[in-house]
Amino acid sequence: MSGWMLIDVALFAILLCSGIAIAKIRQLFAVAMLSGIFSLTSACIFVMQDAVDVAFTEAAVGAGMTTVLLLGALALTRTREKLTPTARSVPALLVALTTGALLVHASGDLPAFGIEDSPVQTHPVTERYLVSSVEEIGVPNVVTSVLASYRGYDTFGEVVVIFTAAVAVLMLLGQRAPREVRERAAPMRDRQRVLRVIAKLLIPFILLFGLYVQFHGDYGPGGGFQAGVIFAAGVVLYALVFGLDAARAAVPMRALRPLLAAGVLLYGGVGVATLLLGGAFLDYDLLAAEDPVAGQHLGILLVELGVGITVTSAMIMLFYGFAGRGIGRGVGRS
Amino acid sequence: MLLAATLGLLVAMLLALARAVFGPTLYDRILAVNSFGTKTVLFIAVVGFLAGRPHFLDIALVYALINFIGTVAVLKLSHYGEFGASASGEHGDDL
Amino acid sequence: MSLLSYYNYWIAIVLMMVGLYVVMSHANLVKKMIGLNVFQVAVFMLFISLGKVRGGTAPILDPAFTTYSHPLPHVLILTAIVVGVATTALGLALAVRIHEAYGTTEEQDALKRDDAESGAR
Amino acid sequence: MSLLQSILQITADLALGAGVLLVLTGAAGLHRLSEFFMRTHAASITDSAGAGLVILGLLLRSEEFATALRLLLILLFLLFTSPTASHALAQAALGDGLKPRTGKPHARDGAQTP
Repeated sequence: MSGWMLIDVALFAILLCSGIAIAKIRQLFAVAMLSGIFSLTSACIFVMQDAVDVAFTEAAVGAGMTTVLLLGALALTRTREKLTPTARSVPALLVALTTGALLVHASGDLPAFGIEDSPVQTHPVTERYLVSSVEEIGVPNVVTSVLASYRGYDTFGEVVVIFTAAVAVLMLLGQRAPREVRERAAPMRDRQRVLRVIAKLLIPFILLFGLYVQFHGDYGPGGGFQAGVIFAAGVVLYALVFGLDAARAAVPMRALRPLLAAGVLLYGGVGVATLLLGGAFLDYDLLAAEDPVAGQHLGILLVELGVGITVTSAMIMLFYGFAGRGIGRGVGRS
Repeated sequence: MLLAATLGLLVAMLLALARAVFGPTLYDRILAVNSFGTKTVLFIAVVGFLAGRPHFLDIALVYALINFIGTVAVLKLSHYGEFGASASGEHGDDL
Repeated sequence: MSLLSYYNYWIAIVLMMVGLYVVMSHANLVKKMIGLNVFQVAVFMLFISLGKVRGGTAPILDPAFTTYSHPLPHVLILTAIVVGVATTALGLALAVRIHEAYGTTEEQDALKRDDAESGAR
Repeated sequence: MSLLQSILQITADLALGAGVLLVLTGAAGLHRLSEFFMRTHAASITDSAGAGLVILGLLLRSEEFATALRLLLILLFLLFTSPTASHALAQAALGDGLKPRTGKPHARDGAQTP
């Protein structure tokens, strides 16, 4: 057993423990927090398996946004679930065990973990991505070139899905937006000052970091998806510390709605532009005359910008949706 | 040395997880999750050096950031029961 | 040997089943979404481990390295994660609306209330 | 390998080892101590001294300026956020009626508050 494998095994043990704890614990607050731990651990495993971009996204999205949204939903619903009756749990357990056994049996047909001549690695597309992409696209981060160029069409679809989901959540939760504002006396002592000062100090740097991730995605882990979530996280922090109304004044809904669409339109617009230039949809080679690589760079930059804008506004809108629904009911504490 | 450090951090993560699972109060869990997050930041940093590609430290920075925001979110929610409350509320002064 | 070359997949399968169990057995809708998330992460892990090469490194090209893990699973999963949070948010929004309409997020209670209302009519 | 380099290497290893040891101490404290406010104390060992020493150890190993800069940023970020988080957490717990146990070890009034 090598050291790497020991690390892997330890991470898997943590992951399994937190997974089982998620299934067992009935206080949903605790479960939401454990799911944060679960996400962070799985992100560590992604780093161990060389998927740095995925780890980046999982940490920002899975551990960050999902936890915040879960907490937002818990604030609006019950925070303790009922005991699961045996009549339900035993059949479910049987089904899960059977399915698991079948899958374990089937996993024998998968290539052994990490071997070099698995179908994934010997497929001709591997060579294309890892070797030819240097001349064709000239971006060191292969994940970015595959995401934005080779499979740009696919990514466009994903961005549209995010757009649709944000619109749907807005339709479900955005109706009763102006909740009653409870009058509150000004605090006598400002004991939250530490949090407020630190947040004020950090938020500009968080936004700056988001921009860095957005534009450094060609050379390191990062890109539009991650940057969008980090940007949104900055706004979420602002809303948490200074109140939702302050955040809504700073980043108003009427700016987010057009932005949500603008990102998708920018992405699609690049595709239409390449069509008008006489190429295929999202064929960036034509964007710069005589220099396909420069065209690819420009195309990837614009497309990632579109992704970033849509993801940022979608995430902020999701947060506003859940936070704005709050009617001020008390939450049972564990 | 780096490998030993990584394994040490993993043991520490396991201990923090145990505290997060067993509680008993909500604040114990929040504390454990926050501490777990700090340990993953260190873990990612050390593993970057172990793999010989230390310029992936951006990921560790994201972890630290998300960890902080998550803690603030949980505190806000457990304290007010909603996200929307502004900071200067009736008991807004004791967070 | 077989244990060492397949354990990644098995862990992913066990986690998938934990997620499946939560989705099937628990009646609370928010808990169901969390279970779905667990399942989702397990699928991601299965995908990512298919792209890994032993001795490889992250697919960010650098003259110092020659072996890289396959970037395609990374791309697919990266987008899937963000789409996953969008769909999770949609599911949670539905749970919130169900809670507002029925006063409960437990599946059974909501169904019971539906039955009672249709019976009274 | 010059003398300076080996000194650097040894210092880096020492800092890393001491840091991980402190992180482990903090985690053990988090696990073993009997009450919330004591546990915050244990957790803060991880956040301050543990994280600081681990990052110092890595800093002495890093060869590029960009890596060192990122490590320093992480350290700075941790030094800003973890005390803030602990402070907010302890304030919230105190406001919620959790009392730090003081004086005699038998007085367990605050520890069991749900």
